[in-house]
Amino acid sequence: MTLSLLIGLPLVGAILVGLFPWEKAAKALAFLVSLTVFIFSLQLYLQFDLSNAGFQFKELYDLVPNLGIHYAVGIDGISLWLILLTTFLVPLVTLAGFGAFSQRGYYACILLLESAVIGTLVSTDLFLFYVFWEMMLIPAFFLIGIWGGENRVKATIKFVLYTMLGSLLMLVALLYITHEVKSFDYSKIADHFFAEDTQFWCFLAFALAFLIKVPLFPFHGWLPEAYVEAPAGGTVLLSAVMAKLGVYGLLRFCIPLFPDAAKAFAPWIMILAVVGVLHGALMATLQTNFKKILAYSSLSHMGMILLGIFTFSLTGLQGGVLQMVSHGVYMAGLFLLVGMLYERRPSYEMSNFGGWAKTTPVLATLFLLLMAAALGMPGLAGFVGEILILVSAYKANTVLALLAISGFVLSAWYFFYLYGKVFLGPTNKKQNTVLDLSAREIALLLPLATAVLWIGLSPNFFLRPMEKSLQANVIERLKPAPAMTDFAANQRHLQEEMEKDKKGSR
Amino acid sequence: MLEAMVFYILAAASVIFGLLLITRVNPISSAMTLIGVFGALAGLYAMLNASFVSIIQILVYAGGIMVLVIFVIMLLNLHKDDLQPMRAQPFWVILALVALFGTILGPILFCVLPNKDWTWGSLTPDFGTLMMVGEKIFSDFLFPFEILSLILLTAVIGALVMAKRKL
Amino acid sequence: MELYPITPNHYLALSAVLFTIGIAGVLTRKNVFMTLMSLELMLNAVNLSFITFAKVNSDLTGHVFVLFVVSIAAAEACVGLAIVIALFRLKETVNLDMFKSLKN
Amino acid sequence: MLKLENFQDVIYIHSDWLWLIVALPLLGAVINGLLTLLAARKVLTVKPWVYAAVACGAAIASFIVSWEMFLHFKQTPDSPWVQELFNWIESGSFHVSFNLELNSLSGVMVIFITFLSSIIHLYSAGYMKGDKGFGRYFAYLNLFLFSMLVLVLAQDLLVLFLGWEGVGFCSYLLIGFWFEDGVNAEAGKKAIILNRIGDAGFIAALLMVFALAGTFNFNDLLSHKQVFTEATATIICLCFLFAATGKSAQIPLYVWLPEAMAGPTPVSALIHAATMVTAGVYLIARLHFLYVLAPWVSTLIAVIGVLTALFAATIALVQNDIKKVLAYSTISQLGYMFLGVGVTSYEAGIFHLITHGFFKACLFLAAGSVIHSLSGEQDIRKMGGLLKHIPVTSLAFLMGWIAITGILPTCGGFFSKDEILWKALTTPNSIFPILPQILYFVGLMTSFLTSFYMTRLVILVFFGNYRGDHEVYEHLHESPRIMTWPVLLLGLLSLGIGWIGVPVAIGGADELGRFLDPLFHLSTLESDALPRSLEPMLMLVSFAVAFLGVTVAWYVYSFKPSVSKNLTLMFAGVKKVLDGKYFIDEFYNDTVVRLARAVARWVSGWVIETLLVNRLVEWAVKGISKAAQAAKQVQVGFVRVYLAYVAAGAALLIYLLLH
Repeated sequence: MTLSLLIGLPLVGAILVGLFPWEKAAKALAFLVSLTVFIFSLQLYLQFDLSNAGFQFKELYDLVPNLGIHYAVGIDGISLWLILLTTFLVPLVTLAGFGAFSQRGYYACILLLESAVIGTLVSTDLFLFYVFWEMMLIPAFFLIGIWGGENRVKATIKFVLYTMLGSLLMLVALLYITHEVKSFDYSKIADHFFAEDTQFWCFLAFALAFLIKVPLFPFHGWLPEAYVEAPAGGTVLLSAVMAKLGVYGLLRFCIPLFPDAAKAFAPWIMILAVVGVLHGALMATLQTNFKKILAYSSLSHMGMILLGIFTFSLTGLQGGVLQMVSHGVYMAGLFLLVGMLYERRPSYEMSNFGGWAKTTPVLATLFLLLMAAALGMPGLAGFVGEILILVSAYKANTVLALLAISGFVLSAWYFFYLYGKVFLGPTNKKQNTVLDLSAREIALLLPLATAVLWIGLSPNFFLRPMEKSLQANVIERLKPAPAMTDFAANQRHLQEEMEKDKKGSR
Repeated sequence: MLEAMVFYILAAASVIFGLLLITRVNPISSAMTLIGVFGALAGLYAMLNASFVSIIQILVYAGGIMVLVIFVIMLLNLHKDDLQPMRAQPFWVILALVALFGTILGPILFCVLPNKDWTWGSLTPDFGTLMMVGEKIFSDFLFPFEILSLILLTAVIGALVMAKRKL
Repeated sequence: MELYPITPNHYLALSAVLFTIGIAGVLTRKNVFMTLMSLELMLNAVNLSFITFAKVNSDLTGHVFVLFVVSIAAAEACVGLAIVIALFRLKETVNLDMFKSLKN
Repeated sequence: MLKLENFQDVIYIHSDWLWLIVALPLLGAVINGLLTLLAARKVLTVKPWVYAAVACGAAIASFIVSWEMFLHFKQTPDSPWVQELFNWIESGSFHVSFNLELNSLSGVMVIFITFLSSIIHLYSAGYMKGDKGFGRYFAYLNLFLFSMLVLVLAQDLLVLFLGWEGVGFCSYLLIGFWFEDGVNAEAGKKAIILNRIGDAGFIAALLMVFALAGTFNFNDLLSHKQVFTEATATIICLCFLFAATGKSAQIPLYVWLPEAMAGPTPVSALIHAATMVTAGVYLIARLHFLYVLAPWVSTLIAVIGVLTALFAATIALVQNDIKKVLAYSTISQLGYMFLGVGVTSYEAGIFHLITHGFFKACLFLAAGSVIHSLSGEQDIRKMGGLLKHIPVTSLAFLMGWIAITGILPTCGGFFSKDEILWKALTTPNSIFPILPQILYFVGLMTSFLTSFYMTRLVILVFFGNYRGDHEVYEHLHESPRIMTWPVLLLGLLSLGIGWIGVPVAIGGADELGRFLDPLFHLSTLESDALPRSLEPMLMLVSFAVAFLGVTVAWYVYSFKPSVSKNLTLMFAGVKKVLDGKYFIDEFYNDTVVRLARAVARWVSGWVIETLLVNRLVEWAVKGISKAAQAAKQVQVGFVRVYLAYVAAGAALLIYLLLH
């Protein structure tokens, strides 16, 4: 029931908040709901069986029996941390506020998004997965489109078009493979062996949907505008949570379902990932808008994650997933801080800032800490994942790994440039009225700061639960199946078919 | 033999009435021909052991729906001058018939049907009676049947809303 | 196709002919009423094949379906005529060519 | 020649308290950081002395702990102390534990670092008095110390990297400490970015090391070193060298160090003497077993070292900012250390690192005291005759001067510099047989220049007449005791520090050398080119050179100021080049930076982002909307036509079904 609760609670919460008569208390209600969800989700970790590589907390109900659609949920070590990341971030986002008007709608959207994200992460039925995947788009659409900045409409349209393009192709492929397997059940599909052609095309269709969401270079056309125009809370959810779902999709579906195609595409994706790392970093150095710098740095870091994932080694995969979590944490922190800066001075242009470390020391210190994590400072969150990724990438492809290192240098360039422009240098007079972080803002940033240190110093805590699942659900599936097993699988399949026929005739 | 004669008479009637239907200037006369079609079809239904449906055909179609249509036509009270511009243009009608014959009817008549050798199934004597149809409806199709009532209700409300000048 | 005896094909052919006439009516007439009535004709043509196949398959589902179609036709006529009334009120005509708000 | 094969396993002694050395400064940093933030929020008011007490207490406590441990450790110098703190990263075959190791090298370094840091902490309490960022300053300082200690005590390359990056980050914070001046912030940024460029080399080397050896642990690497061939070792060592040139301010990445003077003077002392810049030398010494496999790289280190030494010394000749002179002298002295480790004489390199640490700290702190006395004046042209006004500071500075020039044999850096030069001359080079002589000669030249510019500095600052503003003159005062006493102590120590490594050749014990020898002797090349008895002779030579330098400078600047003017006029072109610091900054700006910017702007920003990513999509969108416009013509608006389409579709379906 835990997983259903995790999906249902925010959903019910979203409805309640949306209909809540008292506009001003909507935020408090949303915060309470998301906090409850977080506390519930801790149960996932506490009861998580480390020795079990498969799905846990399973639930299975029929939805449309004729078509083989089930309500089937379950989590493994891969989704565990992403769920916890989501439930951890949403209360902070709600507490941070940023919904200037129509509070109810804003918070309802956030809760709805949370519900959809969790649903996407726990679905083990492809149909259910697709439903949640698309459901995610709706609140995101409203978050950017209603509470966004000046160019929000253009940004929203771009975002939705890009995403829809990918997910429609995915739908086609999804229907194709479920038609072939005659089931929407994940494990059945995963056990099925697809022909080479099928793998090729379906991998492409699935991967496109996921890579657009990540986004991987060159599918990032929507990213700068969407990230900049979205309200701070929306940007946090976009970058810290939704981007991760793209990678999750690759890990959960693209690679295990189409292992041969994945192996064939891996070098190309790795090349694109490294190009993304460099391109994102270089673009970030060009910006004058600091939210855009963070947006492009996000592109760069996501490239790094994909680089790790597509090495298909345990180290790289673990590094990739860990980096997802840490990227989620520090990017969330940075975007929240950017939102707080924006509340103090409504601008993202660096030229409008300067010397803020003097007037807002706490804000500056926290920014510095999270920035250091983003830079890959050892001992903080970003480093561990990065080094794991690089080490395995080096084994997979030396040149790409060495190129990816230059992202490391460039990140120093743009981040210190940003910090210098915004927080250092002379102050101007207007600034005396600017207040430092309030107790509420500190309270919501402290968990993030703690998490950044925690991941950096004790990554094993995070690496251990995912190890078995990555090994069993990704790496094992990539190994070429011996001919006998194929034959046996086919035999079993035939037998099942026959049995079904018998039942039908009765 | 008798069956064949009846079939051809009814078939000819329905086709002729149908052609008349689409060529009349005045909608009232069209409506009358349509009722004729319905009647012929009801006869055909009866020949096909669909006694209940054939009665319904007369009752609902000819008796209900067509009366409604005629009412509305009369309600609008269209003048002859209004109707003239809307009369059937023989050229277009013939063109449409020829085109449709070439594209849809022809293939069906000369390609599809000759290749099929459907035969009549063996029927129980009470096939198509009110009793049998009722049993079918209220066992296998109970839920769709109930939904149907909802659709009708919706249609009624919709019609009201649209036709009424001010609500 | 022999004239005698009457096979299901005869009924189906008749159904096709009636259907074609219905389409021709809908396509060529500008009068809304004519269009509506032609539609009814098409529905009836389909009904005929349903009934035919019911007899071929000895299955009453076809009959049930026809009943449903009749009900839907009733609803359709009801709403359709209401729309005609509304449109007539708006445009003072029942000429379909005058109703082209669908374009732009 | 190499004795690597004789390597035998070392016995490790488990220690439970090594963490204290590292933890104390960290604790200090955390406490001070929190106090500062709380005070900034006006939650509580903190008296400045509290910050100072916490920070100095942490540093001194760390020193005492490490001293205590060192004394114990010294009894069995062959068996390093190890503490396994926790498993840091564990993923597949990737396994890194956070271990600390106290061996003879790290032991010496820890003592040296904690001691100097403690003194600098104390001094800072006086120097920074009244500064608004007092607490923040001490928090950074302690963090700096912590990072450096982690770097030194790490048993693992990755943990070392933690310290390595931490040091860089803290240097950013401290150099840009007075961030309200944009120049300082820029200097900090420059430092960290150049360091980061070097760090890229570090990471690359890490990857290669792991790919080859599967471990980052120094001891495992040492025992698995057969996996490194000469080629791989060369590449890895090159990468590490690149990183080291970043941290230790060598060619080509040295340009950040002079600008790092933007920070408070004690910070400069800390960066230049105890932490940060020594990291590069330490890294090479720590990885001696790799470098000995790569003779090409060792040679390159020696060449880089000696070139940097000469290069920086020449720039120092014409600098007019007291701190800049010292900064370039640091670069130059670091060049010596590189020369030492480059000729595989790691003890000599470390020896010079220590002596240099003492006298450079002394010089910087004394310079800070001078600046403090002169209300912030740093230009030596506006000083002069300060000896009588601030005698204690002057005395300390003069002691540092003696130590750096080596003018007084047996004092300060005399032995260490000499050791390096001796090793440079006598270690044969298999690649360029003539190189040792060149290295020695250039080293001597640098020694001459060092004496010259340091003497110039001393004369211009402390002798002659005061040339500065009248207003400053009136406020001229000796610094408070908390500043002068540490400086004086450092001065005395820097004179005597050389005695820890008196060469055997002149009857000394060479304690440091013997202490470090077990660690390095397998990696050190035999220097059998010249008999050991020649060493005293060469000492005399280098003394003579240093003496010559001092005398010439004294003559030029004290007795015949006209000579210096004439010299300036004669070599106007040369001076211009030197004033412009060989225009290396400009060169970098015009090439590397511009190139990077151009690539970012044109390749990334325009070709890829605008054309490929955005334009392409926009064109696609335009194409689609054009197509949609065309398709719109089909929508005539007449219901009947739509129905005809339906009929056509039905016809099509029938045909499809028929086939």
